[in-house]
Amino acid sequence: MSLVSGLLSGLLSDPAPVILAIPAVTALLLALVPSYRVSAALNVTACGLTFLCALALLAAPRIAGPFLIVDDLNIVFVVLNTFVAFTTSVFSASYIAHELETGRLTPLHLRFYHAMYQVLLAAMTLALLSNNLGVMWVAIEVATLTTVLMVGLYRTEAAIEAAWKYFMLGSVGIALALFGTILVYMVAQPVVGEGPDGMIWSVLMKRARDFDPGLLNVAFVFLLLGYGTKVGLAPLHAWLPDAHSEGPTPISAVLSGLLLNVALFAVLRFKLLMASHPGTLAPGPLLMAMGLASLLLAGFMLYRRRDIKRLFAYSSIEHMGLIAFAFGIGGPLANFAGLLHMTMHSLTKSAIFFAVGHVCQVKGTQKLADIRGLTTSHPALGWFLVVAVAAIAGLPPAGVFMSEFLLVTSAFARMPLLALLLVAGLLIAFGALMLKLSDIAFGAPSPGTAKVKASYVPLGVHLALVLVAGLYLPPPLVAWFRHVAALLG
Amino acid sequence: MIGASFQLFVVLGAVGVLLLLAVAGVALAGRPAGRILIYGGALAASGVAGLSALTALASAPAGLVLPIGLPWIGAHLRIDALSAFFLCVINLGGAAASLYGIGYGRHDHAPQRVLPFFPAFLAGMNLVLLAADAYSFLLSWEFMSLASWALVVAHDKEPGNVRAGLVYIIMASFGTLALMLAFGLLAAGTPEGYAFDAMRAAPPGAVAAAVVLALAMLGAGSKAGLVPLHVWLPLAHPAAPSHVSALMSGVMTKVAVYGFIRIVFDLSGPPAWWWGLPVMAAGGVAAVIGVLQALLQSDAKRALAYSTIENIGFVFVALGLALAFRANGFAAAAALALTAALFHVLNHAAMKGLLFFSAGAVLTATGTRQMDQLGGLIHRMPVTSVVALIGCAAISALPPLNGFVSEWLIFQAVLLSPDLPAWGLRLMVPAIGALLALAAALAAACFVRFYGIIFLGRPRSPSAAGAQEVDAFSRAAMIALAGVCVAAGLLPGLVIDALQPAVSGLIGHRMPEQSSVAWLSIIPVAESRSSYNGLLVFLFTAFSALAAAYVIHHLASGAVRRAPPWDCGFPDASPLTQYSAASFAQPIRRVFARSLFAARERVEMPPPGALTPARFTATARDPAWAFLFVPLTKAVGAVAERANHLQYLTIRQYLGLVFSALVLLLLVLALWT
Amino acid sequence: MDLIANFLVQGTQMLLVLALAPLLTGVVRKVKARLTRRRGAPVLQPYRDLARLMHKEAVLAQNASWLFRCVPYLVFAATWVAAALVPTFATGLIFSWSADLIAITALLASARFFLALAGMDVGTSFGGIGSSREVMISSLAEPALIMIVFSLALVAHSTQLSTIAQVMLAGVGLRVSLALALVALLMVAVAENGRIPVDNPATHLELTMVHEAMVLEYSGRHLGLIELASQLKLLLFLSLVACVFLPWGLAPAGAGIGGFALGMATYALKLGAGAVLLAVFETSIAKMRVFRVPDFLGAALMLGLLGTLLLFVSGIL
Amino acid sequence: MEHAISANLVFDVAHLFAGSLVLISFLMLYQDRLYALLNVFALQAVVLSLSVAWQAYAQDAPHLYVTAVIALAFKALIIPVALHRMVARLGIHRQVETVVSIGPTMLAGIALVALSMVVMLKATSGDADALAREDLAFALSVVLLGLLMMVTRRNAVSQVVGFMSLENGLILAATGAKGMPLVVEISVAFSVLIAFIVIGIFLFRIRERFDTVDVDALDRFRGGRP
Repeated sequence: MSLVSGLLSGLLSDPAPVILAIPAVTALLLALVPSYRVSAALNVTACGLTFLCALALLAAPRIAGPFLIVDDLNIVFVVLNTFVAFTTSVFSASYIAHELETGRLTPLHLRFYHAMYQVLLAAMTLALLSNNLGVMWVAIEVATLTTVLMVGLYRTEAAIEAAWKYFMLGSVGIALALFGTILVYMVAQPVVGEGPDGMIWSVLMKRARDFDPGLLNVAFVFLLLGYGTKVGLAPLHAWLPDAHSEGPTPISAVLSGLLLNVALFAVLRFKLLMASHPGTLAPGPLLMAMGLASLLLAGFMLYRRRDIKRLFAYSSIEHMGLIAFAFGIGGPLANFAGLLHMTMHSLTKSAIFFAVGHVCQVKGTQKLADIRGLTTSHPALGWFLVVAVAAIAGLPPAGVFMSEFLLVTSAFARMPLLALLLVAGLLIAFGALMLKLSDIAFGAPSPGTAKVKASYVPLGVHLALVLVAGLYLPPPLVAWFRHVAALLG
Repeated sequence: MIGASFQLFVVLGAVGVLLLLAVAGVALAGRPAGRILIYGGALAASGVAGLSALTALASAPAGLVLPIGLPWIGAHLRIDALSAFFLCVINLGGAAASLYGIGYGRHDHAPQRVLPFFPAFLAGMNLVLLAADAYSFLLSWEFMSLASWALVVAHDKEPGNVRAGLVYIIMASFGTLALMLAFGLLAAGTPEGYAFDAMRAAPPGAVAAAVVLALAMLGAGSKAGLVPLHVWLPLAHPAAPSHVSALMSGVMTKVAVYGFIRIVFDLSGPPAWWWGLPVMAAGGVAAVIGVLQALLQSDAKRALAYSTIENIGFVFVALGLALAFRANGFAAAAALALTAALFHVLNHAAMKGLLFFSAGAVLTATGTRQMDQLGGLIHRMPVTSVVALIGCAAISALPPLNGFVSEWLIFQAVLLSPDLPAWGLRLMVPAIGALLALAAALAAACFVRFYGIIFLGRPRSPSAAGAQEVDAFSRAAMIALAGVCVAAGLLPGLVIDALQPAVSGLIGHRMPEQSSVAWLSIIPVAESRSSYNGLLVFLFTAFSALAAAYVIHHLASGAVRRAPPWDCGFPDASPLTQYSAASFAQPIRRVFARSLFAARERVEMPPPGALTPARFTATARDPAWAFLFVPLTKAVGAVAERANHLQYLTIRQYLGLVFSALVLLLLVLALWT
Repeated sequence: MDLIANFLVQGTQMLLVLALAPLLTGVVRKVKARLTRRRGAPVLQPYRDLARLMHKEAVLAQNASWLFRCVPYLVFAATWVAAALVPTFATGLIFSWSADLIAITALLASARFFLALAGMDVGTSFGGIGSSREVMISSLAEPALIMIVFSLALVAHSTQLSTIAQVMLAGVGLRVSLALALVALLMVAVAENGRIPVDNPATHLELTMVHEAMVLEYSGRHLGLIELASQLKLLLFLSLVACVFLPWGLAPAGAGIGGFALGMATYALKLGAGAVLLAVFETSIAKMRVFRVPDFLGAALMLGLLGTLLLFVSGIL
Repeated sequence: MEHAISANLVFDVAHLFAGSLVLISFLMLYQDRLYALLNVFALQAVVLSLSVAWQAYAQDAPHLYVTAVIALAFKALIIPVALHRMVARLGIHRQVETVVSIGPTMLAGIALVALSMVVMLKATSGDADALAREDLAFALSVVLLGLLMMVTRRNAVSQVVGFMSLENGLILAATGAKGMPLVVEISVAFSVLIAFIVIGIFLFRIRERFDTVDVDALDRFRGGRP
C-alpha cells in the first residue's frame, strides 16, 4: 500500500525518468513477444502509460538536474508527443493488422516494428527531456536511425531508396549538428569552465550573456543546418517526402507529427540561447528566410504530386516553413502563433495520415489518379478526410486558422513585404490542396469499394481537438503558451 | 432598457438553433421529416432573428463578450443599427429560402449533402454580422464561405460543379487573406488590438488607411463580385441548388457589402478625399460588365448571377459617392448616397432572391436552365410567371417598384456632386453616372430577354410544353418576396426612415424625415429639388389604365376573336423559328460585346442539298479570365513544373544543396561584421 | 377650394394632351404629304382611325397570353401619365410633384419594357426582331435621355420639370451645355418616337421596321391604344422641348384664367411649329440602316455626357 | 603532467597533427583510384588517432585514449579492410568517378580552407585560447573538405570515405575542446553510424553510386514518379 503511494508520490515529484523508462523497457519486451496481437496491445498500453505519466509532468515541479530537465518549453512538446504517439499506436494496431492480412508484412517484421516504435518513442522523449546537449544529440541520432529502419520496412526498391536518401542526408545533418554542439561547448568552456557543465543546458542559459558572440553565430549556423535537415526546411527537405510516402503510414504520421517537432525543439533551444545573448547575429532572419523558402517551394511542389502520401508530406514541409517563419519573426504574437501552429499541425497532420492510411488500404493504391469520389464511395472516411484537409488548409474553425490569423496579421503589421510573400505562399499551397482534395473527395468515385475496417477513434479525437481549438483554447494552455512565447523572445 | 441586448440574445439563440439544425441535418438527412424539420426550423429561426433585428434598428447598440475565440480578448459580439439592418436583409432572404426549400428540397436527389450545410450557412452569415472583433469576424466569414462551398459542390456529379467549387473556395480564401492583412494593419500588431472598439479608438495613419481601403476592396470585393474578382460568382451561384443560389447571390454578397462598409466607413478612420474614386470606378465597371455578360448568357441562372455583379456595382458606386461626400464634408449628401446604397442592398436581396426562386421553379418544372429549351411557361405556370414578371420589372428599375427608387436615389446623389471641390471627382462622377444609366437601360433589355425567352412565346422543348406549376411552399416564398418588392416600391419613405439610424451611425448625419411628407412622397433634399411618390404614380397609372379599359369596353368594342398568329402572313412555323436567347441578344452583342468580350458569331451553312441543319453559334469570353486568371494559372503551373525537378534529383545533388547552403551561410558570417 | 382648382387644372392637362396627340400626328402627316407634293389625308384622319380601331373586335393569336392583352392598357396608361406630368400650358401641376423628370423617363421605359415583352409573347419571328431591336435602341436612348436630364437638372438644381421650367423662364442665358442637351434631346426624341431616320412609322417592309414589327400581332382596340400611346409620346417629347427650351407663356402655379389662356395659346403655337419642323426634317433625310442607329444614339449619348461634364467642370458653361 | 612539457610544444604538436589532417584531406581529394583513396583514408585515421592520443596526453584526459583506440582500430583498420573487400566482392570498378575534375575540386578545397580560416579566426577573436582557434579552423576545413568530397564523387565508396573524413574533422574538433564531455560516447555513436552505412551499402547492393543517370531508374525510384 505504502509502496504504491510512494511510487505515486515519486511519479508526481519527478515523472521524467519514468517517462523514459516505460518505452525503453517495453522495447525490450516487444523484441521478445512473438504474437503481433499481444505486441500491438502492449504497444498501445505502453504508449498510453507514457502519456499518462507525461500528464503528470504538468503537475510536476520544474527541475533542471545534471541529466534531465523539465521546463515549460519541453513539457509542451513531451505531452504533445506522447499523446500523438499514443493515438498513432492505436491507429497502427488496426492498420498493421491489415498489412499483415495483405501479406505486405510478416510477423517478424511486426515484432521489429513494434520494438522500434518504442525505441523511437524513448529516443524522442529523451531528446526532449535531456538537459545535456550531447545527450540530446545522441538521442536525436538514435531516433533518426530507428525511423530510417522503419521507412525501409517494406523492402521495396522505392522504400530502400527512400530510406537510404533519408539516412545519408540525416547523417550529414547529424554531423553538422554535432559540430555545432562542439562549438557551443567551446563557446561555453572559457566561461563556465571545463567539464560537463559546458554542455548542461540550464547552466548555459544562466551564463549565456558572457559568451563570445562570434563563435556562437558559427555554432548556430551549423545547428540550424544540422537540425534543420530533420525539420525538413528547404533546401534540406529532400528526404522528407520520400520517407513519408514509402514507409508504413503510422510512421509517416509519427514523422510528421513527432520527429519534426523534436528537431524543431532542438532548433528552438539554440534560438533561445542566441536570443538570450544581445551581441549575436539575430537568428530570426535565417529562420524567416528558410521558412519562406520552404513555404513557397512546398506550395509549388504540391501541384505536381501524384502520390497522396507524398502530397501531405510536402504540406508538412509547408507548415514547418510557416512555423519557422513565425519563430523567426518572434514577438509574443508570432511566437504564440508558432507554438499553436506546431501543436495543431501535429494533431491535424497525423489525423490526415490516419485517414490516408485507410484510404490507401481501401483503394489499394497511393496514386492520386486512382483515388476519386471518396465522399460517394466511402462517405464517413471521405468526409473525415475533407474535414482534416480543410483543417490543415487553415479553414475554420480549425486551430490552424487561428495560428495563421495571428501569424499573418502580426507579420503584416511589422514587416509588410514579407507578409505579402507569406500570403502568396499560403494561397498557392491552399489552391494546390483544394485542387487535389476536390478530385479525391468529389466527382464520380474510382473503383475500390472495400469496406473500411478501421477505428475512427484516433482520427475523430484529433479532429475534435483541432476544431475545438479554433473556437476555444483553455486559459491555462494559453497562459502557458504565452509564457513560452515570452521565453522565445 | 439597455440597448438592443435582448435582440442580441435572441439572434444568438437563433444562430444556436441553426447550428443545432446543421448537426441534426447530418442525422436526419434522407427522410422527408428531416427536410421539413430542417427547413422549417431554419424558417422559424431566421424569422425570429429578422424580426428582433427589425426592432433593434432604432435601439441603442449593445455588445457582449463570450469567453471563446481569440483567447485574450474573447469573442466580441455587437449589434448596432448597421448590423441590425443587414441582419434584417439576410434573415429576410434566409427565411424566404427556407420556406422555398421546404418544397424545393423534395426534388433534391442528394439531400444529405444540402441539409447539414444550409442552416450552417445561414448561421455563418448571421455571425459575421454580429462579430465585433477581427478574429470572430474572419472566422464566421470563412465559415460562411466553407458552408456555401459545401453547398456548391453538393451536386458533385454534375459536370463543372466541382471546378466551380474549386474556383470559389480559392477566391474566397484570397478574399479572407486580404481581409486578414487589412485587420493586421488595423490591429497594428498588438494582441489587444483585434477588437473593433480598439480599432476605432486607434484609427490607422493615412498610408495604412489607404492600404486598408485597397485590401477591403480586394477582400470584400472578391466576395461581392467586383470585376475582375467576380469570376467565381457566375460559376458557383448556378451550381448550387436554387434556394442556395438565391442566398449566395441575394444575401451573401450583401454580407460582403457589410464587411466593406464596416471596415471602410467604421473602422479605418476619416476617409481621404480620393477614396471615393476607386470605389466608384470599380462599381461602375462592375455594373456595365456584369449586365453585358448577363445579356450574353444562355443559362438562366448564370445570367442572374452576372446581373448580381451589376447590382453590386450600383451599390459600390453609391458607397463611393458616400465616401467622397463624407470626406469633403457634405454630410447630407453622404447620408443620401449611403441610404441609396443600403436601400439597393435591400432591394437586390428581395429581387434576386425572387428571380432565383423563379429560375429554380422553372428548373424543377422543366429540368433545364437553358433558356433555349424553354418558352411559353406563362401558360403553364401562372403564379411563377406573375411573380417573375414583378421581379424582372423591379430589377429593371421600373416605377413604381423598389428597384427604381434606389436607382432614383443614386441619381439624386450623383446630381449633388458638382459641389465637390476635387477635380478628379468632378470629372469622374458624370462618367460614372453615364455608366449607371447605361447599365440600367441594359438591365431592362436583359430582363426583357430573360422573361420573354423563358416565359413568353411558344415552348421550345417538350419538357417546357409539359411544365407544371410548382408546389405551394415555393409559390409562397416567391409571393412573399414579390410583396416586399412592391411594398418597398410603393412606400419608400418608410424604408428610408428605417435606414436612418444606420446611416447616422456611420455618417453622423441623416436624411430628412420622410414619413411626415405629405402623401408619402419622398424628398431626399428639398421639395423644389426633387420628389417622387411611388404610390401616387402607381395609383395614377392604374387609374388611367382601368379607366381606359372601362371606357373602351363600354363605349367601344370588347369583343375578342382567337385566330392563328398572322406573322406577316407566314404559316405557323415550328417554335424554333422564334427568337432564341442568342438571337435576341444579337444587336446588343454586335454593338457592345464585339470588342469588349471578343464576341463572335459563326454560321455553318450546309452545302445545297445537304440535310444537316444550319448551325449558328455565338461565343463571348470574360476578359477577367482571358487577361488575368488564365495567365495566372499558367504561370503557377509553369513554376510548379520547374520546381518539380527538385523532386527527382540524386542524393549527391541533394547533399550538394546542403553543402551550398552551409557554404553560403558561412560566407555570410565571414562577410558580416 | 384651392385643392379642387388644382385638380381641375391637372385634369384639363390630362384631357388636353389626350385630345391633342392625334391632331399633332395628323398635322405632321399632312405637312409631310404637302412637302412631297401629295394632298395627304385630312388632319383629323388619326381620330377617325382610332375610332374605327376602337370599334373593331380584337383578333388575338391563339397562344397569346394575358400579358398580351394587358400590355396595351399599361403602355397607354404609362405614356399618358408621363405626358400628363410634363407642363404643357401651366407649371406647378398638383401631381407633378409625384414624379420628376427621371421618373418620367422611367415611365416611358416601363412602357417600352412591356411593349417589348408583348412583342415576344406570341412567339413569332417578327415580334422577336422588333423587340430585340427596340431594346437595343432604348439601351442607348435611355442613358442619353438621363444625361440630358442631368444637364438640365444641374442648370436648374432640380429634376422637377416645373422648377426647371421656372428657372428657364427666369432666364439662364445661352449655355453651351444646354445647346448640346437640346441637340441630344432632339436626336433622342427622333429615335424614341420611331421617326425617320431611325425608324419609319409608315413603312410595312417588315425588315426595316422596329416599332411596327413589335406590334405586328395587335389589332382592334389594342392596336388603337398603342397607336394613341405613340402619338402621346410624340406630343410628350414636343412639349418637353417646349417647356424646357421655350418656356415662355407657361402659366405659373395658381395663375388666373388669363394666364392659363395665354399658356394654352403659346403651347398650341409651339406644338404647331414643332410639328412643321419635324415634318421638314423627316422629308429632308433618308432612313438609316438599323446598325447605324447605335452610332446615331451613341452620338446623342456623348453630347449629353459632354453637356453634363461641362456643367460639372464649371457651373456657368 | 602539464609542467613537464612546455605549452609551446603542446601547441606545436597539436598544430602539426591538425595541419596534416587537412593536408591528407587534400590528398584524398586528389586520389582517382579507389584503393589508393582507401589507403589515404586509413592514413588519415592513423594521424587522427595520434592527434587524439596527443590531446589525451596533453589534457591529461585518459578517456580520450579510448577514442584514439576506436579511431585507430575501427577507421584505420576495420572499415578500410571491409571496404577493400566490398569493392572486390561487388565488383565495383576501381575508378573514382568525379563530377568535377580533380583540379577544380582542389581549387574549391583551397577556397573552403580559406573560408573556414576566415570564419573561425574572425569568430574567435575573443579570449578563446590560440590552440582551440587553430584547431577549430583546421577541423572546420576537414569537415568542409569531407563534404566537398561527398558532393563531387559519384562512387558510393568514395562518398562513404568522404563522410568518414568529415567525421574525422568532428572528432578533431571534439578532442581539441578542453574537457569536452561525452567525446568517447560520441565517437562510438559515430562509429555505429558508419557501420550502418557500410552494412547498408553491402546489404542493399548499392553498387556504383548514390546517383544514377539513366531515366528509367529515375522512374523506378526517385519520388515514385509514375
